[in-house]
Amino acid sequence: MIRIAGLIKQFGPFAALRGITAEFAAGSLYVILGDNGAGKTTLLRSIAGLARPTRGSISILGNSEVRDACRDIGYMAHPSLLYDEMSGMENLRYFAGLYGISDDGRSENVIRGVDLDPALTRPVGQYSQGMRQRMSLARALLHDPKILLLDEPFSNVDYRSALEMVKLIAQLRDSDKTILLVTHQATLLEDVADEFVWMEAGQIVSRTRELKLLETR
Amino acid sequence: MIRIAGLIKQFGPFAALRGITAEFAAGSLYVILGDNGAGKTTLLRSIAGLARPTRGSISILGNSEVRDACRDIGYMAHPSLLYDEMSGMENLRYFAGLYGISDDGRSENVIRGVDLDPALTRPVGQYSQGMRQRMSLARALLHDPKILLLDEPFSNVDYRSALEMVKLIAQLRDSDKTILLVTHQATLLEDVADEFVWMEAGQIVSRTRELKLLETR
Amino acid sequence: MKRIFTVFALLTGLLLSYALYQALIVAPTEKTMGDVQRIFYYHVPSAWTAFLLFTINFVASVVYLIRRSSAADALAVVSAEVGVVFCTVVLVTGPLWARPVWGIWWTWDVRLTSTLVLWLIYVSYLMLRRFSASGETPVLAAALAIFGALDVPLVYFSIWIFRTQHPQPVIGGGGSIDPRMWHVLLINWAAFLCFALLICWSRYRLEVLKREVEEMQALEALLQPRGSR
Amino acid sequence: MTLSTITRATLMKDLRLEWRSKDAINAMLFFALLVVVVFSFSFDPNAEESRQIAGGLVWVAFLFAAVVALNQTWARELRNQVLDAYRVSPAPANSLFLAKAIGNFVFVGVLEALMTPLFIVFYQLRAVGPVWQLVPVAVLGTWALVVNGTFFAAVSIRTRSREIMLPLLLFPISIPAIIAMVNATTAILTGELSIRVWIVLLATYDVVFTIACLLFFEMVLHAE
Amino acid sequence: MTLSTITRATLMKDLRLEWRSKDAINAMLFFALLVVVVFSFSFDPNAEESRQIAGGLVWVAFLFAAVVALNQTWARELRNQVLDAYRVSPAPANSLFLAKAIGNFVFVGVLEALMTPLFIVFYQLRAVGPVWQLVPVAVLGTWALVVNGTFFAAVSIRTRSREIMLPLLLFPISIPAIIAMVNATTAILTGELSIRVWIVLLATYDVVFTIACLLFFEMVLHAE
Ligand code: HEM
Ligand SMILES: Nc1ncnc2c1ncn2[C@@H]1O[C@H](COP(=O)(O)OP(=O)(O)OP(=O)(O)O)[C@@H](O)[C@H]1O
Ligand SMILES: Nc1ncnc2c1ncn2[C@@H]1O[C@H](COP(=O)(O)OP(=O)(O)OP(=O)(O)O)[C@@H](O)[C@H]1O
Ligand SMILES: [Mg+2]
Ligand SMILES: [Mg+2]
Repeated sequence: MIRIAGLIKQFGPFAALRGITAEFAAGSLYVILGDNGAGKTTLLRSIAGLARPTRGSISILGNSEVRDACRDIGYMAHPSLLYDEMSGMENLRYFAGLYGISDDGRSENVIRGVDLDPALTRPVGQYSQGMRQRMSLARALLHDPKILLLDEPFSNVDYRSALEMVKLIAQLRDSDKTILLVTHQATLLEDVADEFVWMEAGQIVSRTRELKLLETR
Repeated sequence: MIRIAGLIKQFGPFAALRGITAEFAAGSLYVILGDNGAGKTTLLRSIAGLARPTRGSISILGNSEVRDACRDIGYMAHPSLLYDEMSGMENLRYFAGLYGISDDGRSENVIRGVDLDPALTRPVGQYSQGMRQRMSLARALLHDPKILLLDEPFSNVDYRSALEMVKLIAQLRDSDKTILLVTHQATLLEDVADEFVWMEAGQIVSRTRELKLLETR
Repeated sequence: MKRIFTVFALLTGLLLSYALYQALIVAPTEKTMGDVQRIFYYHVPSAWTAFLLFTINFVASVVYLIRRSSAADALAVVSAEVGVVFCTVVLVTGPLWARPVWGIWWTWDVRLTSTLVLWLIYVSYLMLRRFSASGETPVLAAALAIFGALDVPLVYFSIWIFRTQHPQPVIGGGGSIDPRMWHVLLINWAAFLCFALLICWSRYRLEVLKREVEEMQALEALLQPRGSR
Repeated sequence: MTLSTITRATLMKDLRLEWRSKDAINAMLFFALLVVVVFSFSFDPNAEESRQIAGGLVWVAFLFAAVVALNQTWARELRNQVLDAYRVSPAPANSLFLAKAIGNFVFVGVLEALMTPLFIVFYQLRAVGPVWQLVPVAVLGTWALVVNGTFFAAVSIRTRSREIMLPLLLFPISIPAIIAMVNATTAILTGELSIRVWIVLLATYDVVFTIACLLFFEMVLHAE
Repeated sequence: MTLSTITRATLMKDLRLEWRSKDAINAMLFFALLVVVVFSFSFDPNAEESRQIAGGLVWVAFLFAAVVALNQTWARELRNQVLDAYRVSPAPANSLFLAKAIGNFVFVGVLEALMTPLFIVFYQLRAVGPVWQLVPVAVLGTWALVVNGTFFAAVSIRTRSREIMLPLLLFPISIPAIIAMVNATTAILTGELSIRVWIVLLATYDVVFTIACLLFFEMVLHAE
């Protein structure tokens, strides 16, 4: 459950978000669409607490301070947020520690969940781009957060795996999570998304149940 | 015109490319498809001269030494290959210098060609991901090379701009360039591609004129 | 090949024992320094052998850069490694000798310092090989080897003018040397050369074998089917 | 999930990446040796004055090692923006800070331990005062260098306003610690004066700045 | 598209970016300031004595500051793998090398220009010999440091733990240059001996290694 009111984010003179008010309910998958530079990433970063709103408020699961809810947020970004020098498993083991998860079973399961091999000893820096992307999703899912913020999870992922990912995400949605997913490949999610949120120039311009590519604009 | 014979690329004990023999003709757009880790990027890097083949040979426009043909190669990679601290125009101006292009007009045109504004003073590090991706394409097109190696140009690019890019690429193909394009969004190119090249585990497994997603495997 | 190696190893062993006998028993005792002086028979041949090996390293590196032959690279590694070992022997026997004779372990004299610098250069060469993350370590290493070799004359020259500005403890007597000592020294040197050759030979074979095994593994990996990842 | 668990995990990760193979210690030993040799060409180590300046000499060498270490402290966390992963996690900021500071302390400490015997052998140093006192001086002095260094390295990467010349910020703050370290070391080597006052100064400095760093680091880390 | 055009363009770009971020100059300046202060506390700035060791002092400070700067030389090119963009272009490798070397020469030169007055004030230095001779010594000496430093920084980015690797490779090779710089400076300050031979040595060193770097840099850049 995320509640955003009058959110404005400025970088110097440039306003990346210009007044966003919205609610996102639990158990739903919201697909955020919009042109490059529309402010999608900035919106997710604000919700994750990585960007401080210039004005407006964000409340997450009832916490008006984002930091208080950080245990419930899983965030996947454009960059991998992984150490290039460590293997996938080593990375997850370290991040699990940050969330107080001490058993390796969980990490292994998450890695298998994104269709990678937990036994891979190669450092992440030598993974292919798509493998890295999946590892990054695994990191976001690691602590089983109630809120998932996924920034273009399918980019660079092969078609077959993307379909698998969609299935995984649909399952997560069904286990009562709030999922905000930014993507440019909306057709992949046509059948599973609960709502499509269109952004343009820092604002939410429409929210639709059905996907109407290009026609909406 | 690219001719590859028996190309093998190994990273230590791991074989990323295991015997690739192929020809790519001028005036054609080849779309390379395959799972994550299939070796697509490694193939492009070998052709660009960034990875040295363990065995096998590559000849480009008749040059058996890749370096001799570098003036004719435009390469777009997963990372942006741009300086984060400089604006798009400053970046292009610098890279134009490397190719002996001294007038700014060309850079401006290329930037406009990918639907960005050459007057943007923001450094590239502050661009949104998709804008960065487009800028990266602009860098590859800058010196009007005869051979284009594009590694997932559409990833993170919004749907509308991706369609624009496809148009641009089709035009380039028609002006007699050899284009190798790696992507996971093959449907975007269904109508313009000349050939789909399927890779699997370091090998080319099939080349088809029509796109048959999933069915081929 | 194997037989020649064994025979050569036996011969080297014999020569080394004979040289030891010569050095400890036959050679005359030095008047002022006494028995400590016998370190001389190990100190000096080691130094000469180390110099020789470093020269081989240089030549092999140049050949590698021209021909890109794996054999030249293997020879370069081997000669640098063994050379560093012999150079270390010089740097250990030197202070052992200096302590009783000069009363100090170390002084910043020309010969001492230049040997130390030589050692440093080739250790840095080995470090680079060890730490390299590049697929083309041999190229980087060969470049460093050539830089190092270019540096050696400059090092020697600079230290020579630098340290002889002030009076320094003088090494040995310079001048004349008892012909019997000279004889023993030459025998020892011959023994050391054989010994160095022996180590280099086996180390070289090991290096070549290692590369062959790696190549085999790579080939095997090529032939086996693999998944995408 | 306490502060110390995460500190340990982070520290372990850093050390593991740094030491991936035991070659690392060889590299450090070699580095120490190089520094000693380089100094020997700059000062005549046999001269009488060398004992006078040895205190300064040794600390310049250590300082150099520290700067090399501090420079790379945060580089790894910035690549792929891993720091963001840390920032969205519930892990306390201070455990990250402590891990980094302790990591640098270990790194510089190991180098000091390696360099000291080398200095002694190569420069024929012989302390006139009580040598064991060098240990507390080194420990307190190194911590002083490292704690502020780690903090300011973080400040300089987090804030966009690089215009403020960082050295001009960090420099005056470090001066008391450096005066104390150098004077204490010289006092021990020459055996002339008591080092009590310097130790007290160093300890105070350490306590004050450790507390200050821990208080403000969270702010620095979560600054945009 | 000649070597010099690209060198100039690359150099300009680097200087502009450095001016914006001030990363390298900050780190260098901080370190050099600390060194001056550390030494000023470690011996009596008695004119006679300090003149003897000042040559060594100054150069050690500059050497270490240069290493700090050199470590950053290639960092910018590695982010987003921009170096690959250079490698696929027809631009000659050597123009990149020269640009980097000249850039570092400028940084270290600026640092020297800033530090020298400080040294003079802190240590009440007054040269007995002809002061103008310091200029050729500084120019030749700095180039010696910087040309090999740039080259080995490019080598060391191909290794694990790259920060520590640079001094490991650079120091042994630089020893003749260091000796020459230190001795020439001391000779000028004390006015005792001619510096002719040291200048010749430095010039030889510069010529030999500049040629070697230019010969081999292409190979290093295009190594995978
Ligand atoms: C402390 C470290 C020492 C080192 C690193 C060292 C190094 C060397 C080297 C590299 C050589 C061969 C170079 C040449 O032949 O030109 C050599 C030769 C020699 N060393 Fe040492 N040395 C050390 C100590 C000593 C001491 C303490 C003595 C005796 C007092 C000594 C006596 C000699 C003699 C007599 C030779 C042969 C001289 C000649 O053939 O010209 N060395 N040493
Ligand atoms: N740190 C920053 N400083 C200045 N401007 C910024 C910064 N971050 C983002 N912007 C600007 O804010 C706008 C929105 O950026 P954002 O990354 O949110 O876009 P996006 O919708 O995620 O685009 P994309 O689909 O390309 O990822 C862009 O114009 C971008 O240039
Ligand atoms: N430098 C390297 N060292 C070791 N292995 C590597 C290296 N680069 C790539 N690989 C491996 O080679 C394989 C092929 O990688 P490549 O990047 O070519 O895949 P790709 O087809 O481009 O995949 P993606 O679609 O995910 O980008 C992967 O398994 C990867 O882990
Ligand atoms: Mg975005
Ligand atoms: Mg790829």
